[in-house]
Amino acid sequence: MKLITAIVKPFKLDEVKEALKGAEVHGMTVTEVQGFGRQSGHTEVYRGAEYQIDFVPKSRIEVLVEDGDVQRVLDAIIDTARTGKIGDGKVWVVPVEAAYRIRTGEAGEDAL
Amino acid sequence: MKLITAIVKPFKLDEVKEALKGAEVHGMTVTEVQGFGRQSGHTEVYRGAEYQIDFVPKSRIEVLVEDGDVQRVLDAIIDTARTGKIGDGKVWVVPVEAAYRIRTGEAGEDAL
Amino acid sequence: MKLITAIVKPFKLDEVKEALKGAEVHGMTVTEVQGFGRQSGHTEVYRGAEYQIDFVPKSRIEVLVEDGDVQRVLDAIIDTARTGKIGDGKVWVVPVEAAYRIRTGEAGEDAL
Amino acid sequence: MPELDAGSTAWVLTATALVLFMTPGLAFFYGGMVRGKHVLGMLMQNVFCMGLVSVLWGLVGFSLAFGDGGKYIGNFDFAFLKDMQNGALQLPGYSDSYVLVIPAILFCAYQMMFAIITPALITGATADRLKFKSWVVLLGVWSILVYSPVAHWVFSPKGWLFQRGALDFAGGTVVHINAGVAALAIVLIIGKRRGYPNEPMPPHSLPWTLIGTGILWFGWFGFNAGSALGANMLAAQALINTHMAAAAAMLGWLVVERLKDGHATTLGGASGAVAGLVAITPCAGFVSAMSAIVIGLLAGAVCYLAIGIKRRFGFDDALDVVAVHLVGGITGSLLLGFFADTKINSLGFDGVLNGGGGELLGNQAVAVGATIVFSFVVTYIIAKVIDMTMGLRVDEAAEHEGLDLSQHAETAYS
Amino acid sequence: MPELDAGSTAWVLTATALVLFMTPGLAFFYGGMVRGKHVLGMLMQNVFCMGLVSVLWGLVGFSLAFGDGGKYIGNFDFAFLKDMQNGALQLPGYSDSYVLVIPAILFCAYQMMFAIITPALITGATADRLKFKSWVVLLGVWSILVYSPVAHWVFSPKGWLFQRGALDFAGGTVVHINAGVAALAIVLIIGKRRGYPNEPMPPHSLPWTLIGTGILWFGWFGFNAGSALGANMLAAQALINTHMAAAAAMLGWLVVERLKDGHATTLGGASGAVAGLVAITPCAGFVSAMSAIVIGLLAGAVCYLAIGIKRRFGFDDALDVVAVHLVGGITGSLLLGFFADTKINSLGFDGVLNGGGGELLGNQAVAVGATIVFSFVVTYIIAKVIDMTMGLRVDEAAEHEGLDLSQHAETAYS
Amino acid sequence: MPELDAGSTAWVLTATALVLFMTPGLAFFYGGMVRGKHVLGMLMQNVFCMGLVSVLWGLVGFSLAFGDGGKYIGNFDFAFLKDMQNGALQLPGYSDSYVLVIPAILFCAYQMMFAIITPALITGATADRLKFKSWVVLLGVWSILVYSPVAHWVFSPKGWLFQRGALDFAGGTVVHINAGVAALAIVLIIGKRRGYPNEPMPPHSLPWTLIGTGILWFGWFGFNAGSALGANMLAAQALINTHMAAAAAMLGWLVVERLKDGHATTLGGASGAVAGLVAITPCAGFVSAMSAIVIGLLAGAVCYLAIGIKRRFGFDDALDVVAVHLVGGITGSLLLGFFADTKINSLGFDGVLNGGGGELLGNQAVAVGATIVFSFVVTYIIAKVIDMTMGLRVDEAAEHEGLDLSQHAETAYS
Ligand SMILES: Nc1ncnc2c1ncn2[C@@H]1O[C@H](COP(=O)(O)OP(=O)(O)O)[C@@H](O)[C@H]1O
Ligand SMILES: Nc1ncnc2c1ncn2[C@@H]1O[C@H](COP(=O)(O)OP(=O)(O)O)[C@@H](O)[C@H]1O
Ligand SMILES: Nc1ncnc2c1ncn2[C@@H]1O[C@H](COP(=O)(O)OP(=O)(O)O)[C@@H](O)[C@H]1O
Repeated sequence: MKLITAIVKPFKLDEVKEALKGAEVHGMTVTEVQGFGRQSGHTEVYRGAEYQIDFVPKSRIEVLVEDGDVQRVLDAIIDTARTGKIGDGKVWVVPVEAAYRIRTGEAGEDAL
Repeated sequence: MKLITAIVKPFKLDEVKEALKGAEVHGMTVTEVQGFGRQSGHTEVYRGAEYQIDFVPKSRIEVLVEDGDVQRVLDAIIDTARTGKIGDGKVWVVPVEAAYRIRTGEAGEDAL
Repeated sequence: MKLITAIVKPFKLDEVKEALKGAEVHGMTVTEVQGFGRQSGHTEVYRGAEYQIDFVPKSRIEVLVEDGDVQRVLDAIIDTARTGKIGDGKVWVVPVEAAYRIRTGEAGEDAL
Repeated sequence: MPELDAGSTAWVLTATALVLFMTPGLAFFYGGMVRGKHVLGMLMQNVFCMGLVSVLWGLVGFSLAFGDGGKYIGNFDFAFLKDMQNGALQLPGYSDSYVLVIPAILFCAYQMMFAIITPALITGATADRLKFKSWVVLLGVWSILVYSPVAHWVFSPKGWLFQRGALDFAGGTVVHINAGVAALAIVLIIGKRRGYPNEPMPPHSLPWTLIGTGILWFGWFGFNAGSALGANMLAAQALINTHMAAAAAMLGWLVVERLKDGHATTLGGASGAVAGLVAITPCAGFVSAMSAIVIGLLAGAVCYLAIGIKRRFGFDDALDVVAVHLVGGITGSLLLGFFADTKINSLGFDGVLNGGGGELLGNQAVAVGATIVFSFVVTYIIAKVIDMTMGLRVDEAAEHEGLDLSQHAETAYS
Repeated sequence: MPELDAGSTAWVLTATALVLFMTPGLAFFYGGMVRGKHVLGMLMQNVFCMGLVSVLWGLVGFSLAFGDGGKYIGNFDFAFLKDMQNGALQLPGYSDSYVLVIPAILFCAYQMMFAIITPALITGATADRLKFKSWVVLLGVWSILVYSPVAHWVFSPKGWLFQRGALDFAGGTVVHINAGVAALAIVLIIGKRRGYPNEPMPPHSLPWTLIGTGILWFGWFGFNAGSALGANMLAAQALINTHMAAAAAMLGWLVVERLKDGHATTLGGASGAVAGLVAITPCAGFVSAMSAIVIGLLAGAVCYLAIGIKRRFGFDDALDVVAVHLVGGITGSLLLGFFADTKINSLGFDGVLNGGGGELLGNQAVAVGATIVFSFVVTYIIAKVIDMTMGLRVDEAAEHEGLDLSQHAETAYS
Repeated sequence: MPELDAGSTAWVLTATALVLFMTPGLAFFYGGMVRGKHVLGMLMQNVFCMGLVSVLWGLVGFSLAFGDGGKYIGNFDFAFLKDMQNGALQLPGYSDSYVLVIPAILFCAYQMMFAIITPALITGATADRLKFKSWVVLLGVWSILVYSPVAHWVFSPKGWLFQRGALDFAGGTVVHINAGVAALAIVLIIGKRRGYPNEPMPPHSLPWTLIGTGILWFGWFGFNAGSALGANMLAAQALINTHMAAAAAMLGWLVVERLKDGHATTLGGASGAVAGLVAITPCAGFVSAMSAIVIGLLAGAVCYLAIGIKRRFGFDDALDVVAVHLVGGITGSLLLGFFADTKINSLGFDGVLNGGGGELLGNQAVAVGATIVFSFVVTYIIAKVIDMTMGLRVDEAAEHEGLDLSQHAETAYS
């Protein structure tokens, strides 16, 4: 099993969620995060003083998937999250050694 | 060393924390997250318009553990976080190649 | 490729960010988290009742790096985040099987 | 020449402060309903009215509204507040039973607060997409070309609607219908918020909306009871009517909402109260307290239902200025034609239910119609010209980013 | 027949607005202390009082409180505000030294604001678990069966406690003891919040509580100084007394808190001020400013210590309505028996410390006791019946989810 | 002996409440600008003034300010508010054209609100690092050793600056310059916030700042128009002047800001309005409405530019108390020397622009200079002594953790 983590633009979250539903993913976990990268932040003005905010709000999506579904899920995320503008974000895949559904204790694929 | 990540119901967080203390876990990191899954969200009403909120607030717990402790910690989490109702959440285990305690630079098990 | 995750004291975040820039890291993702560990929390008073808050606000930093950069990045984080006081936090390294830049679909090192 | 009355002066001084306080109250009533990235933009659009409109009012606005310029518009006699420093000054038309027992400059200050909040009401409709620079221009022009004339027609004893016998105690037409129609005209030009109606746009902080409601209700006592321009029985009647209508409208809205949506919401309670306050505004000094309760109940229910209009006709009146202020204002202005009672105020007329026949109702209809047509047409032209020249609306990136950052280089919370 | 006094009318118009504003203030004072998922529920329970109680007051409440129905309850003479539109109306018992120099309908409106905020005070005790539907019923019934009678006893010159010589300038018994006892009765029935006392339930936003405190303090000037029903020396005395007691109580609470808990908290400062305002309420127009300081200091300390009561007896008065309003009200009402001074108000009596002996103190004790017994018994019965029929409390899922979502289908912040 | 005037009493009762409300307003104006971990500390420092200063004012402060003790300080005649309960009491110097038509104790209460807010203004400069315990001491001592004397000099007809012919309608010197200078003295001792100026310290919630601004503007009508001590033409003039100056200053600030920084910010709009309210404070009852607009425009621009001072000289006046209150107060006090007009107020003098020559301007300069020197020196000594004994500043850990936790064991939001 794998854990796919994606950093996307917040206003793309809903689309990605729908796309994942489409790709028969039954769940995901989302975190509001601050991203730093090529996409520059913004400048704020406070009583005549300008200051630079480097971080940009992003949504971090975690999805546990069976090995076989990895590619399909990656594609779904990348296709829907893409705007083509800098700051679209990253996706990465990490190996998962075990996963359980707390409610039932089911392990592995049944946990999803 | 392994990283155990658990998604649990927020009101279960304190119990889980106590259980982990019991299991001699000396630390953890918790994030407020939004979960999507089988547990349906809720409906809100705004001036005659109904809209569906798919996401449910959850707590995300990360615990670094030595290989030998994995099972004990998993059990502790699953047992205490379980309510038997849909939405209890997931736990998963990811391999960790190295871990350090920033204060001392200690590595591996000593970092915990 | 590896994913380095660091838990640091919030007021150290900016320094760490600068240090990572120095180490030629072009991006990172930061989450506000609550930490539990040796560092004790604090006590609050509410109308004559005292209660203990175990959790301490921390910043969680995620950095995707090429294998060759792991050590440099770890050192940069550990050196700048260290205050020597309890609660400085942890850093750990997790293997990454694949990573993509959403904007371009570039994979692996080009995704960074 | 009448003596100034200290008690009445004390009350109108207070009422002026109360009405001033309503504009920040409105800013938060609206600000809580928008998303967090647009809240400063909303607050600023409202608070800025306190800046620009006030100065314009002193320069020409007041004079155009209350100067002796005939039936349709005032004149420049009081431009730059000329002569207003004179404590014995009598304003044109304010004689005999309308004689002022307060300083003319206090009347000017009191009326200024109405001139400030009226355009502020519009900002609820254009939420989340109005360009600040364009709002500055629109606000200034609208205040002079739309507000002052309508105020003259209805409030000045020299105005044609006043003389025709149309009644408007505190601004049902001048303030609420006027602002509501203007809001409609502008949203037709500016268009919908991106994502509306598909994407949900939940209020980012309803507590702000609730505290705004509290401030509005509080201030409305100054708005309506202050319009008695004295500390007397009429002010007391207007005060209790104002309160009773707000209370009844809250109940009216919540009951219908509960039946239709299954829940009585806090936003519904707040919205209903405001709807009642709007509807009672023209009636406050002309009806009995029991009539006020009926007017409130009806207004609460009607305004709730009126929210469906925007869906039916597919325009995006973001915070329902049309449903609450236009529809609420019309409801109150017309119901006055039924409930007006000369036993409450001998300077008024009897409505249908008090043996006055349909005459007053007819005049009310004329006042409503005239305000709607004039305000819509002139506002539409002004907004169109601004849209074609400088653009009313922020660009897509700015709208995504939020008004706070794009218009003011600020973030509300950090 | 007395002339209306414009100055006094101006002040009571203002005071009425100020007291109205206290209810939203209270809503936020409480709302800040609850957890974020319950805040709208709290705000709504308070603001809804402005809706329901107002209408009921107009229909029958006022008449039952101030009608000429004998010593224990009014009558229906003023039901539906009959005759109240008459500016020359004299209310029963308000003659000679009590003659009103303001319109009767203004008095009615002013008293309405007291009727609104009194039940609102209760909601602090039942925080986080009271079912909204049940609150609606409880509120309406309580307002008529409990509030109106007690108001008649104490405030109406026809009432038995008034005639017995018990003093209550602005509502120590009618408002604070009454609400505090009712809160106690209800929490005994509704039970504890889930997780209390083990789970910490920290305030979700103390700034809300602080702004609520500011609004309450501000409005309390209308509450107490307005109760002079005129713009005169007595009102001025009541105003400074109100302020001094609040100030001293803040200090009293903070000092004791600092000694016992090691910290002077902002919530403590706010709570202390409110405790002082409660305690001075019955005394405001009967004592000297220095006495007010002493009363405040004592009230601040006593109320802080009274918070321990709920722990000792194991009931869950969530936001300490008992400690602040019941205990604070008793403290003020009884201290008045010592500090009352006819040099301040010739219509009052001298307390123990001013050579009046124990007579006033005895009457105060009777008033306190009678209010406690009556309010507790009747409230307990009403609440019990509601609990057995529709249930006072939300179910477990709803309590976990929060009142905002479960009762109103809303979330406060997003 | 003059009769009390009910209308004037009604207005000053109201004005007293309005000014009281300004202190919570200020607390939020400041509280919104600090970071979230310091907000309760800021609110508490302000609200606490309502506690401690009030009691001290009753004990000795008022007597030292308005007692008949010669030109430089009052005396103890009114200590413990002795004799103040007497409705017929005449205060020293308040005779002939200055005779009070309101109860002396109301005047005392009204002035108390000025004594409360003045030191509260200081807390903006010392934000995020002032130790609460030390603030308690500093506040008490400052109120008696600095505020009361300056109030005597300027406000009391017995004071030397009053008698010299310096004009200060509502506290340009006593309140704003006094607090602004004191703030400067204290920041020079307490030093910079850790991280300043490198680390950005953005406001944690600008909506709090905006609602604070609304409350301040609202309350300022009581502050300035109330200073007419009557419900009359002068109060009306002061009210419209206050409003016009705030409005014009908002525009002035925003225009300059827009030109210099490229954006008109909401904080800028709020700050500009406050700057205008500060500058008009000494002038409100002495100038025409058009002069008020000019004064406001200038104040808005000048105060915006004055923010650069702290950068130039490298001190950390966290929330710009110097730029807004010291500079704004000086601007208004000196401009009065140009714009004062005896046609507006025959008890004043004509300024340079109204044929009065430079005499008034000279006296204004003396008043400004005397206040600056006295307040700076005495404040510096007090603060230094406190710093050397108990320490003005929290330690590093406490500053990192935030004032809320370290000083009050609370967190604002959870
Ligand atoms: N090396 C990295 N490790 C972790 N997160 C990263 C890394 N680089 C970028 N990110 C995340 O991806 C987001 C987008 O990256 P950015 O460089 O701005 O644009 P793009 O993805 O188009 O190259 C960043 O805001 C950050 O959250
Ligand atoms: N495939 C997944 N990847 C990541 N997180 C998931 C996944 N499925 C569920 N979750 C998390 O677990 C939570 C509970 O899952 P849900 O399906 O609602 O109930 P249950 O765990 O009882 O099956 C979700 O809210 C989400 O946060
Ligand atoms: N076993 C663990 N798993 C995950 N996070 C941990 C673990 N132990 C500590 N942490 C994180 O590191 C932070 C610091 O740890 P702590 O024990 O307080 O101090 P130190 O790192 O100096 O030993 C904690 O607040 C928590 O966020």
